Amino acid sequence: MNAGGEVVLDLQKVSLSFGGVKALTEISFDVREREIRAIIGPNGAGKSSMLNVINGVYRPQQGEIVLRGQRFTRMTPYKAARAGMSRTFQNIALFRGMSVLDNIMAGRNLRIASNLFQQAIWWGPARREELAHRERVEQIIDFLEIQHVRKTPVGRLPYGLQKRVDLGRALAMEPSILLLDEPMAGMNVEEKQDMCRFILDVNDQLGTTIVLIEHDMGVVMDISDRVVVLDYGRKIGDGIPDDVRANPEVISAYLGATH
Amino acid sequence: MGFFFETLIGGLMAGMLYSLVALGFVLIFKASGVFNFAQGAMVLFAALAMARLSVWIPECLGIDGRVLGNTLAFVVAGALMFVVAWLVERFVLRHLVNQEGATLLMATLGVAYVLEGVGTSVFGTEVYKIDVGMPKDPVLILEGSFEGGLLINKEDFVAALVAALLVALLALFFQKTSTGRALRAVADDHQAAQSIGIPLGRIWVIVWFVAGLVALVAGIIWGSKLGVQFSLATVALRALPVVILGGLTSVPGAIIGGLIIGVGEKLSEVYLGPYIGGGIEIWFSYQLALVFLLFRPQGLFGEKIIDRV
Amino acid sequence: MNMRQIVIGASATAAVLSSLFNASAAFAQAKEQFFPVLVYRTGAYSANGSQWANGYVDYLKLTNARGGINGVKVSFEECETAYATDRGVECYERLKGKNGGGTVFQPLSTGITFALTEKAPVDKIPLITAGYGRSESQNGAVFTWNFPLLGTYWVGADVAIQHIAKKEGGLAKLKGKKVALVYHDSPYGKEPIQILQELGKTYGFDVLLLPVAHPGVEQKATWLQIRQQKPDYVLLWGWGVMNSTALREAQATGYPRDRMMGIWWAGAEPDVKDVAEGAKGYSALTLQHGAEPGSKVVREVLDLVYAKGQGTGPKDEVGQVLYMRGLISAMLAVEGVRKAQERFGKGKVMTGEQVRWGLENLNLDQKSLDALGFAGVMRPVQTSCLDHMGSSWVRVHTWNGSKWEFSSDWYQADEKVVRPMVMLASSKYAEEKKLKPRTPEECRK
Amino acid sequence: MLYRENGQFKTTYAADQQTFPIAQDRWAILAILAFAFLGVPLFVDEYLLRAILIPFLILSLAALGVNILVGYCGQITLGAGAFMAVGAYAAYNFHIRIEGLPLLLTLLFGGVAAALVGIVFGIPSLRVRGLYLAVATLAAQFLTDWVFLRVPWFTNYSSSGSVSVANLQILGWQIAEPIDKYLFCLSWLTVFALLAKNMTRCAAGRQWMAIRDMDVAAEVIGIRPMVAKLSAFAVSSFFVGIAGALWGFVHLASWEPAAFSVDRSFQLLFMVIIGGLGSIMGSFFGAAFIVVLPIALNQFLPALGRLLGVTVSTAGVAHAELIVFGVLIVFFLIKEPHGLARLWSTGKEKLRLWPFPH
Repeated sequence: MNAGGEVVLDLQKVSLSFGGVKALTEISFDVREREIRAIIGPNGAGKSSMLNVINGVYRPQQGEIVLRGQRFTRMTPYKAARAGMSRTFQNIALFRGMSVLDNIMAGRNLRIASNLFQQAIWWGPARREELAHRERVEQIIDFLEIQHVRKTPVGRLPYGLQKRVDLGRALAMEPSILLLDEPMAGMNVEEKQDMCRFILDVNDQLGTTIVLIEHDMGVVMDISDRVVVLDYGRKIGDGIPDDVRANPEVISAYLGATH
Repeated sequence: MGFFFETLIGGLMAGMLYSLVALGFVLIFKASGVFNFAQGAMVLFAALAMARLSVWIPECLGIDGRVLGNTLAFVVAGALMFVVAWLVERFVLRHLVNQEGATLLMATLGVAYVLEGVGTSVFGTEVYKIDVGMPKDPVLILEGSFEGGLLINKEDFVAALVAALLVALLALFFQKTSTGRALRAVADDHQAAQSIGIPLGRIWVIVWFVAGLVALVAGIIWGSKLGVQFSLATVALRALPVVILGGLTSVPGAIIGGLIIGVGEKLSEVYLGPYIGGGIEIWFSYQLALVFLLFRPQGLFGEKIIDRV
Repeated sequence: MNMRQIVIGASATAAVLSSLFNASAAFAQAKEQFFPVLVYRTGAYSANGSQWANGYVDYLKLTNARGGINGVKVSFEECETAYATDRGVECYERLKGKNGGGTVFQPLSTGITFALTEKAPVDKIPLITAGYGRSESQNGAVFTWNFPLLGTYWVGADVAIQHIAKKEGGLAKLKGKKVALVYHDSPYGKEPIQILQELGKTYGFDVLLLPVAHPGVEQKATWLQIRQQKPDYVLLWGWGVMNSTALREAQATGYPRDRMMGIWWAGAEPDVKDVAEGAKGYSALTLQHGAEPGSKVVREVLDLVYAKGQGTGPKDEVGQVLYMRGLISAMLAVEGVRKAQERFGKGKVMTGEQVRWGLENLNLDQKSLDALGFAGVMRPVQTSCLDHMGSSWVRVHTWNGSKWEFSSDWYQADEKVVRPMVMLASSKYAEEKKLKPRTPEECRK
Repeated sequence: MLYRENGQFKTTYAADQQTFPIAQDRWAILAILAFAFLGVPLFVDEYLLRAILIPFLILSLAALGVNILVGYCGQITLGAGAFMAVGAYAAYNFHIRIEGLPLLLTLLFGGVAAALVGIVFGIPSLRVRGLYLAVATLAAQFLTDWVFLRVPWFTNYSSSGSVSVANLQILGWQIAEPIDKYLFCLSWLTVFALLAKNMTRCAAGRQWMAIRDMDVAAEVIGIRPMVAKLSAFAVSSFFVGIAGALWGFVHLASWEPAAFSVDRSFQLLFMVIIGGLGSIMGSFFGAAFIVVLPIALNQFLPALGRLLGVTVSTAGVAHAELIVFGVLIVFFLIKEPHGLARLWSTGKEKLRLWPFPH
C-alpha cells in the first residue's frame, strides 16, 4: 500500500442539488497518487453523486475540482476521460447490444488514431491499429479471466461477469485514476474475493490510483488506504480505515442511532 | 389590422382542430407509450364510417330526418371505433408489451395501413359528404371597428367550439372519474398500476376507444368542412408538430401547442410566404416545433427526463 | 418459427415468385391489340381517377362490342399507380411487354408522364396525354413519342385569359387587373405559370402565385391571402380533393365563385357536387366536352356494355365529365391504331411504333366523329409531325348548383403566343438531351 | 453439419478480425456476388431488372444508410427521403453546371452534399432523442420538399419543376440498357456495403453503438456524443444521398420532389426495422421485403382470385394489398421484433447444431 504520493485529485467545497434537494453539501477531500481511496456511507448518502461529480456526469452548483494542478469548474465526462479518468457503474452501464470484446475495445476509443475514411477502407492503418488494440484488449480479457465469453453479447452474461466486463472496459482506457462505483454490489462472497483481487492487482501492477465507492464497510476497510465517509450529503469522516472505524459519528450514521 | 385579426382567428380555429387530433396522440401515448401514427387513419376510418352510415342507416330503416340519421350513424361509428380499439389491443398491443418505441411506432403504421385498406374497401373511395348542418357562409362582424369588418367563418367557429367542448369533457373525464384516475395511474407507471390491480389490457382498450371517439369527432368536423376523402389520413402529419411542441404526455400541451402551431403557420404563410414563394406552412410549423425543442427538449409541458446513472 | 411454418412460408414465397415470373414473361401469341391501363382507384386522387378509368375501360369494352378494330379484338389490363411516379414506372415496366406489347400508355399524371417521356423512346411505345403532360411535347419533331392530344396547359392558360378578357370587354381591359393562380404544387400545377407570366407582361395584368401543397386540403392561408390581395380573378389549377376544398374555402371567405375559373381537371362533378349551391357560378374550361349523358356514344355504352352487366363503374356516372374524358382518351388511342392499320395492314395487331405513326397522322373529321358517336361532344382533330396536339378548341362551362352548363363559345389558343413557347422549350429539351429534332423528311417516313 | 465453425481455429487476431471470419460465410458471400454479377444478367428479363432489381439495389443502399443511423447509432429518422432528395438534386446540379464532370464524381458529390445537409439536420439530435427526434427529422423532410419545389435554381429553372438527365456514361461505358444500370447499381452497392461493414466493426461502429446503447457511459469512456452522432448522420446521409442520386439518375431519369416524399422516408424506416436494426444483412432483407411484397401481392392477389373464381378489381387489389401489407408488418413485428436478420441468424444457429436439436 502506498499512501504517501502527491495529490492528484482535489475536491474543494463541492455542492450539488437536484431541484431543491441537496445531494452534496460543501464536500472537500483529496486523492493521492497510487492510493486506493474509498468513499463510504449508508444508502442515500450521496456517494454515487460524488463520483458523478468527479467525472463530470453531474455538474455541481458550487465548488471546484483540481486535477493534477488543473482547475475544472465545468468538468465533463469527456474531459475527465481525456485527463486519464475512467470508471465503472453501479448499475452496470455496458453497451448491451455489443459483444464483450467490442465493449472492451470501445474503451480504447481515445487511443484510436485512424479516421473514418481509413476505417471504411479497412486495409492499411485502420487494420494495423485495430490489431494492436486487440492485442492489448486480449491481455485485459486474460487478466479478468473472461476469455470464454469474448464474443458473447454482454446482455446475455450473468451479473458477476458483466461487472468484470465493466471493469475491463474501464481498464482498457489505461487510466491513471480509476473510479469504481460499488464494484462488489450484489456479488456473492466468492465473486467479491475475485473482484478484490482484481482491484488490488490493478493498483499494484499498473500503479493506478483508485477511487472506490462501497456500501458495505467490511471489504473496503481491508483494501483501502484512506476512507471518506458521507452521510446525507455531508462529509462526516476522513482518514485511514482504523481512524474512521473509531469515529463515533460514523458509527452512529451506520447504526442509525442519531437519525 | 382587421386582416391581421382575421388571420389570427383563422389560425386559432385551425389550431383547435389540430389540438383535437393531437389529443388523440397524447391520450394513447400517455397510457400505452405508443406513438400512434394510425391516428390519421383512425380519423379517416371514423369519418368514412360516419359519412356512409348516415346514408345507409336511414335507407335501411326507412327513416327520414337528418338529425336521427346522424345520431344513429354516430352511435354505430362510435361502436365501430370500439371494435377497432379492441382489435388493436387484442391482436397488436398485447403482443408487443415492453417493445421499443420504434417497433411500436412501426406497428401503428401497420395498423394504419390496415385501417385505410379496410376503410376504403368497405366504405368506398369517393368523396363523401357529412352533413351535420354546419353553416357554410361567412359573417362580417365589428364593421365599425375595422375597415371592411372582420370576416368570421361560422363553420370554423362552431367547429372550434365543439373541439373546445370535447377537450373540456376529456379533462373532466380524466380528473373526476375512476376510469380516468386509473388511466392516469397507468400513464405514470405501468407496473405499479398493474400491481395494484388495474387491468392494463382493459385500460388500453378504453384509451384507444376514447382516442377513436376523438378521431370520430375530428373526422366529422373535418369531413363536414372538406368532404370525407382519403387525404384525411394526412391530418396526422399536420398534428405532429403540435404534439412535439406541446409535449407528448401533456393534454394542455396538445391544446396550447395546437393553437400556437395553427396561428404560427397561418401568420407565416400569409405574411412571410409571399416573399419566399409560398406554400411554407407545413415546414414552418415543423421548424417552429424544432426551435421550441432546442430550448425545451421535452416539449412545452412534457415531463423533464433526468438521466440517472 | 417451427419447421411447419417454414415450409408453409417457403411454399407461399415460391407461389408468389412463380406468379411474378409468369407475369413478366411475355406471351408470344398476339392476336389481340393490348392496351395497358394505368389507373389510380385508391389514394388521395381516387375519386377523380376512378371516373376517368371507368370511361377508358368502358370504351375499350365498347370497341370489342362493336367488333374490334377492323376485326382485331382489344385486350387490356389495369395497373394501380396511386398517382405515384415510382409505382407508375413499375406499372409501365410490368405492362409494356405483356400480351404482345403495350399499344399506348396514358398515365393520367403529369409526374408519371415526365418519367415515361424518358422511357417511351427506348421502348418505342407512344404516350398519349390528352389534356395534361408536358406542354412543349406538342412539338412532335422533338417529342416523337408524346401526344398531348386536344390540349395542353399552355392552351388552357391562354384560353382562360381570353375568356376573362371577353368578360371584361377586351384584352385592353386586362391592364392593371390582378389574376391569382391557385395551383397544385407539382409539375402539373406549375405548367401554366410561365405562360401566365408571359401573358401578364403582354397585357399588363399582375399574376399572383399561390401554391397549395399535396393533397390540397390545407388552403386556409391561401384564401386568406386572396381575401387580402383581392385579385379580380382566381384560376384554379387543382386536382382531386384540392378543387372542392378550394370552392369551400372560397365560400367561407366570401370570394365570388363567378370570378373563379378552373382548368379542365377542376371542372367535373366530384369537384362541385358536395359543395352544390356553394359552387354555383363557378366556371371551368372544358377539353371540348362537358358532361355528355345524352351523346350517342354514351347511349351505345349503356346499350352494349352496361345492359349486359359488363359496366366498369356505377351506371349513373356514365357520361359525367371525367368519365367522358376517359372515353375520349381511349377513343383517340383506338383511332390511332385504326389509322396505323390503314397503312400497315388492316386486321393486324399493330406495334407501338406503328401506332405512333397512326397517332401522328390522325385525322378525325366530323364525319368519322359522327360515326363513332361523338357528334356534339368534340370537334375534329388532325395531328401532324409538328403538331402532336391536333386541336386546341376549348369551351367554358359553369356549375349552376346541380349541373354543368356550357357558358361560352368555342375558343382556340392563340398560336402566336403558344407556338413560340413550345418551340423554345422543346429545343431547350432537345439540347439538354442531345436529341436531333426530326426533319420534315424524317417525319414523312 | 454443413455450417460449422468448429475446427476453424484462428491462430492470429488478424484472422479473427477479418470481414467474414467464418469460412462458409466468406464463400457464401463470394458465391452470391458472383451470381449477382455473372449469373443474374444471363436469365432475368427486363421487367425484373427495371421494376424490381434496380429499385431493390438502390433502396438497399439507402436502407444501409438509414440502418447506420437508426440501427447502429440509435437515432430514429423519418427524414431519409429528404437526404435522398438532396443527393439527387445536388448531383443533378453538379451534372448540368460543371461541364464534363465524370459521372462517378457527380454522384459522389451528390452524396457529399447530402452528408453536409445531414450534419445540419443532425444537430437537433444533440438535444432531443427518441420520438421527438423522429419528428424533428420530419422537419428536414418538409423543408427539402419545399426547397426543391420552390427554389427554381435547383431545378435549373425548369418550368414544371421536373428535372431529367440522360446519356449517362463512365469511361465510354454507356449506362443505358437495364442490364448496364443493374450492374452499375450493383457495383455501388457492393462497394458501399463493404465500406459500411468495415466502418461498423471498427472504432466508428463501436462509437455509434456505444451512443445507442448507453450514451452516458459512452461519454465516460471518451466518446464525444456530438462527434459520434454527427458522424453517423453524415455517413448515413452520404449513403442515402448517393442512393437518391442513383434513384434519380439511373432509375427514374426524370423526377420531381414527390419522388422523395415523406412516404419514401417511412418506407426506408420500415426496411431497416423489418430487416433488422443494426445489421448490414438486415438492410438487404428489409429492402427486398418492402420492394417485392407490394408488387408480388399486386400480381398474386388477382391470380388467387382467378383460382377461386372471382374477379378482383384493381381497387380491390390495391386495398387488399394495403391490408395484407399492414397485417404482415404487425405480424413480423410481433413474431420477430428484431427483424428478418434475426430470423436469419437464428436459422444459422440451428444449422450449426443440426442435426442435433440442442
